[in-house]
Amino acid sequence: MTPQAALIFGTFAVGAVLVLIVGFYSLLSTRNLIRSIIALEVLTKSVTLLIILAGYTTAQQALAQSLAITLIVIEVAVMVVGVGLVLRIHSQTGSIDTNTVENIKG
Amino acid sequence: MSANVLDIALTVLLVAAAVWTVSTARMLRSVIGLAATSALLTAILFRLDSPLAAVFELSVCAGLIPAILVSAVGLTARMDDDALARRKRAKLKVFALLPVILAAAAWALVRLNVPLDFALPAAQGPGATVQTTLWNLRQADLVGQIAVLLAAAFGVVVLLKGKSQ
Amino acid sequence: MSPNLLLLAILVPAAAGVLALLMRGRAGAVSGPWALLATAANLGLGIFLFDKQADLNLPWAGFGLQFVLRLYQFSGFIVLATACFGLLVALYSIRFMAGRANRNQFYGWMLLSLAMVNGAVLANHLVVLLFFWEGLLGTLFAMIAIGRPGAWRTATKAFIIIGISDVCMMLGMALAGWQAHTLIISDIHLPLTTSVCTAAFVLLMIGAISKGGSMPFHSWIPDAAVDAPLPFMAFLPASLEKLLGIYWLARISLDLFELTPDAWVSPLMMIVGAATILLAVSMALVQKDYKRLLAYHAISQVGYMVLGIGTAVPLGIVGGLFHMLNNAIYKSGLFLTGGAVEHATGTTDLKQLGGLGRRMPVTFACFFILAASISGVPWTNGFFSKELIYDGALARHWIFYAAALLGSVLTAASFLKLGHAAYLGKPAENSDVKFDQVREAPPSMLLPIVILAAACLVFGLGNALPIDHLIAPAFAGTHFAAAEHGAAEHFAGWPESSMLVLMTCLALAAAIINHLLGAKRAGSGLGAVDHIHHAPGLAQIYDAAGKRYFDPYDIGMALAKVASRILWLIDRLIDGVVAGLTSGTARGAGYAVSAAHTGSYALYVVWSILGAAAVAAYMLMH
Amino acid sequence: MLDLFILAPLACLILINLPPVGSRRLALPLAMVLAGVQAIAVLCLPYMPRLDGPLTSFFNFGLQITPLGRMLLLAVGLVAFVSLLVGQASLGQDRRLWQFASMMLLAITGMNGAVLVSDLFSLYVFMEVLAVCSFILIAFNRDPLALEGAFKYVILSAVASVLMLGSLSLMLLVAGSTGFAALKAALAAGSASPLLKLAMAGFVCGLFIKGGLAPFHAWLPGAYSSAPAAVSVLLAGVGTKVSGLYALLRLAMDVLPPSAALGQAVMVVGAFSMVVGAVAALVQKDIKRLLAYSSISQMGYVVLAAGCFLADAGSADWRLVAAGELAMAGAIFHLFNHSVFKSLLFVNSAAVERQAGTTDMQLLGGLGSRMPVTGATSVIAALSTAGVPPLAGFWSKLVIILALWQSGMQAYALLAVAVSVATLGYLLLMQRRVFFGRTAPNLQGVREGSEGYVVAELILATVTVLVGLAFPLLMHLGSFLLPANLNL
Repeated sequence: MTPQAALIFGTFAVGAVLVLIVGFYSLLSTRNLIRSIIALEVLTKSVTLLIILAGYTTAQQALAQSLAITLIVIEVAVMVVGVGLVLRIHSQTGSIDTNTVENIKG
Repeated sequence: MSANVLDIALTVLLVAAAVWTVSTARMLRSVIGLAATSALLTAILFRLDSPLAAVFELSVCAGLIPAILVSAVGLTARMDDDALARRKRAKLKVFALLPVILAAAAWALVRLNVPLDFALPAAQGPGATVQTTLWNLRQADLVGQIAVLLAAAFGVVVLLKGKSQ
Repeated sequence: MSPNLLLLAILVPAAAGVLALLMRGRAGAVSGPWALLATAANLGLGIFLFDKQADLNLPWAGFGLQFVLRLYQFSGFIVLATACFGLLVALYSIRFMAGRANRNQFYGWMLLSLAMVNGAVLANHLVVLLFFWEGLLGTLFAMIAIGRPGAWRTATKAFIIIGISDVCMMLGMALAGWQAHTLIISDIHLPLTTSVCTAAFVLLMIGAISKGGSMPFHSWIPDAAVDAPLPFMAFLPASLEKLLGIYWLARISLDLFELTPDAWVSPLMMIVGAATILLAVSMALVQKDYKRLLAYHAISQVGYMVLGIGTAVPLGIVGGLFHMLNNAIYKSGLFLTGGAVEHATGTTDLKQLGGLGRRMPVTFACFFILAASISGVPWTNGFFSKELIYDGALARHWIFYAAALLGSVLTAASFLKLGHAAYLGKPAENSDVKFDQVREAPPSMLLPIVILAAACLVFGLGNALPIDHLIAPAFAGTHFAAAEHGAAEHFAGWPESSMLVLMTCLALAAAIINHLLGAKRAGSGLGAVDHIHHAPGLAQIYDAAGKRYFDPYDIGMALAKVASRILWLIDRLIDGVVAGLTSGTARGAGYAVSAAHTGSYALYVVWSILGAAAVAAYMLMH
Repeated sequence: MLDLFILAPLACLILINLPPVGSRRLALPLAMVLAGVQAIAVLCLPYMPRLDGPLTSFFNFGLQITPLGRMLLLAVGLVAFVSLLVGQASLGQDRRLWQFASMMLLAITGMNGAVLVSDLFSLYVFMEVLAVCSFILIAFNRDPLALEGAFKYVILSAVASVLMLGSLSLMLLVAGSTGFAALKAALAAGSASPLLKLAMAGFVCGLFIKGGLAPFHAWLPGAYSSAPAAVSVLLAGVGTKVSGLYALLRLAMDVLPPSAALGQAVMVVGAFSMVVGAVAALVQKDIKRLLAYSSISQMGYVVLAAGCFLADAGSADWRLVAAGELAMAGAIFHLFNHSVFKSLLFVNSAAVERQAGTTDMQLLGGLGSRMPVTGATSVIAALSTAGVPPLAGFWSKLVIILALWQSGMQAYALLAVAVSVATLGYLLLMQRRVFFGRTAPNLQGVREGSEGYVVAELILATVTVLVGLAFPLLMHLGSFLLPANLNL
């Protein structure tokens, strides 16, 4: 790896890791179910960046981009189902507080 | 060097947008923050010579997903603010820890002398474009995409259509 | 003879058993005769295989496992013996089980047990042995579970207790196989000098004696006696499992390991044996139920066998093996008399019985012979085997002899009590039993009892027959036979030491006197001692005695009762600690783990991240 | 040919949704036929002279079939069939059945795809297809607990995806490709690099979450116990096995370099799951939840064996290598056995739930006489789970324990034996509470479940008994059961 490439890689890798931390923090601390879905989105951003970065660094943008596109499609599907679940939970309990999903225990 | 300043600026903005997304009290702002994060990611993807992924990210993640989320927030509107918002306010401070984490990690990497350099694999030929790659090499992924989208469509029908029991 | 015929000994009863299991509903009526037919075929096979030699070796299941069977004198003998008992019990059960809803299951499991026992006896590979051994555990479980409605609990108890000892056995096999570099049983010859070998021996011994029903792995037997169908007791704990357990004990002592008097496991076995004799018999003494009393004797008698083999001298070992055979005969016979009584009166509670001797003369006569045999009355088979064991024990230390002799006294006393209470005297008052309607058991039930009682006399009077033809060949070829005692005739015939015979007679006399005295004090005491009774000063005392304040028998009984009670408590304590401690800890941990699942997904994410971090850190550090 | 495993369910899905042909009534039978045909087709696969057909020239999925894959495809066909049977018996109206059949077809697509692909990213894609279907299926009845269970699965599954994709990008950096073959070479060459170690650890941990291994497991009991009966059967039988365990075994054999450290880490997780699952199962009051924890415990065995394989594979001593391969064979076999007997137990619980109206063991009792087939098959399944001879579960556990012992990991072997005893304990406890003892007065009128349940139970019980009895035979047909590179 050339120093220039290493610098670019390092910068964005650090960014991706920070976004990852932010996403996990939000996932763990939020009390709003929709926000937990948003946290998952943030986590996915980080991962997308990492994959594209890997492709860029190894000069394989074609491969990395096709992976990223598939990843985005899956992300949408998961998010739609997640939001669907949250809406259903809301229509049944009238709440989207995380304590509405703490009934299965033991 | 100016290129690197741009890189760093984009990175910082990306992180800042993510922080704002997760720390703002209002759900609508949070969704907008997510869209902004996506837009910044798009810019970074362009910077990393990945225009197709960038366009995709922009249209789907900065367009479609926030639209869905906004409608979801709208449907659950009464829930978002007051009570939950008050709990959130203090949390912005936590993100001051991010630079500390960064510094600690850098120190650890240097201190432990972790070798980060590695041999890169040979690049593919210049002929490989996203379209050919996706169509010729990653057909299985395409089928998977179709299946997952179908599943999501059915999921909406199963989960949301009709009244709850 | 083709070695493949050995497979028949397993496949015939197994197939017959599976068929019997399928005879549900009305077809169940056929299951009895079917079982009789199958056990008869099995006996035919047993006779055919007896005194032959064969080795069967089939590839099995890959990775070097082989299905190896070996027929030689000893295993042939055990197969023959179990086949005999199988036939007798099947014959007996036809009447006893008639009309019961799950009789086809009883026969099915019984035949499967026979198949398992044949397999285990013939197995010449540790894994094959384990396979059949565990299979027997399954059929045992099933046979108890089809008993009374609450039998499930007992079945589970038996399953757990035996399961634990089987785990020990599994470990023992692993150790032995590791030390010997082979799992072929006939190729294993280990000296008992290293600690690993000794540990392997002890573990295997635990498996063997627990199959035999020795203490401390016995506590399911008395419960099973009450809960399970009665022929089961005659069949599994009294005969099949004893034969198998002691067979295996003999195999590990004689073949797999070279048990010598120097090895410390020898006194260990003798202590286990002596303790089993004494503890079990003193519990038997206070039982008020025909079947429970017999069940405790079933435990106590194992003590003699373990003691005999544990002596590690030829006399004792031959005695132990002979006693194994004898015990199977008289103990299953005794259980069958219990079944006959239950069949006739509907109960086995001694408080409700009495005076059955006149109504059931044949049963009583057989009981008399069988009880004499278990008590070691001269000229019965039990006498000869016990004398051999005494002789062996005395060769090691007099204390073991004393314990065994004391055990005999108590055995005799308890059988006098049992016989007296059930067959003699007057019918009990306030009994639910309609004594005028009590009839002798039907011929198909009597026949097995008579055969077994006759066998007691035949094997006693002609003890050379079993010793020379059944026991001694098994003994040949081991390190003992090579050493000093080549000739088997040495063991047969009247005991050499008249001192031992004298002591035995004295012991029996003591039991009889004790009984007579006790019965007298307990009974009316009318007539004979009136003048003393009414003597001044003594009257009050006798009055008190009349109220049984200091009746020696009752005091003795009370003391024995207390002792038994304490022993029983200790017994239960062990039970509780073994069962309670482990299950308690597991439960506690279970509740803790369960409580940790609070339902908060954030917590679950944290667990996952921490887990991933731990794995990653471990990877990075190595 | 192999493409059909992915394309046929999709084609069926389109067929049952076409307006003219799409009679909704035919949806479920069609899906059942498809699952049945799959099970039979897999059995025929080894005897096919060539696997490429006209479709292969048109499509280019890069599919590969391994013996492990065959095993899983068979399990998928079998369990999906049974799950559809149970679904038909429990879901009622046509519309629901049609939706259920559609989701099942998509789930089958996802599972078959995940089993057949030979590319790490495609594996992820199909796992995600299955996961999305699972979310929806769990919440299929839209009752609150099911929604909760599904939502937690969404979150934990997303965390797993992040771990896996993050690791994948690191691997991509080094290998330049996501194909198994290229990855294997690159990982072997750079196995000392901390980045790659991190990548391997991350990916494996993602699979642990998907497969429900302790301490990554906590979503699983909720998902299994709150899902509709038919879905529990599918999820417990093959769902999480394909997405987590299959991937782990496949990677261990075809991608990951032999590594003592990774092997040890995997074994610790496996042993931990074994113990935690068994211990937690001891105190459960709900049948389905007990079975879920039992699943965690049983998967611990598989992972333990896989770890043993990884740890031994790099050894210079050929005996250790052979022991590791034996462990892998045991893991594969146990995975299959577990699919069969655990789905059987879930079918039993479904029948009990349907007939008695509850799965709470405190309210049940004495159902054995009322529901003889359910009771009897449940005993068979429980004994097989606990590893009682001669049922299927005994053999697979025996192989695993033997392999551990031969690898010199006696402590793990003993632990496995001990957990086996605990397994027997809690399953017998369950049997006693549900099927034995006195029938509660309110359960007097309970009858055996409808044909759907009975047929499903009999099929699975027959398989578990036959596999147990014919085990020696199966071992000799090694080419079907075991990977060719494992020579025993």
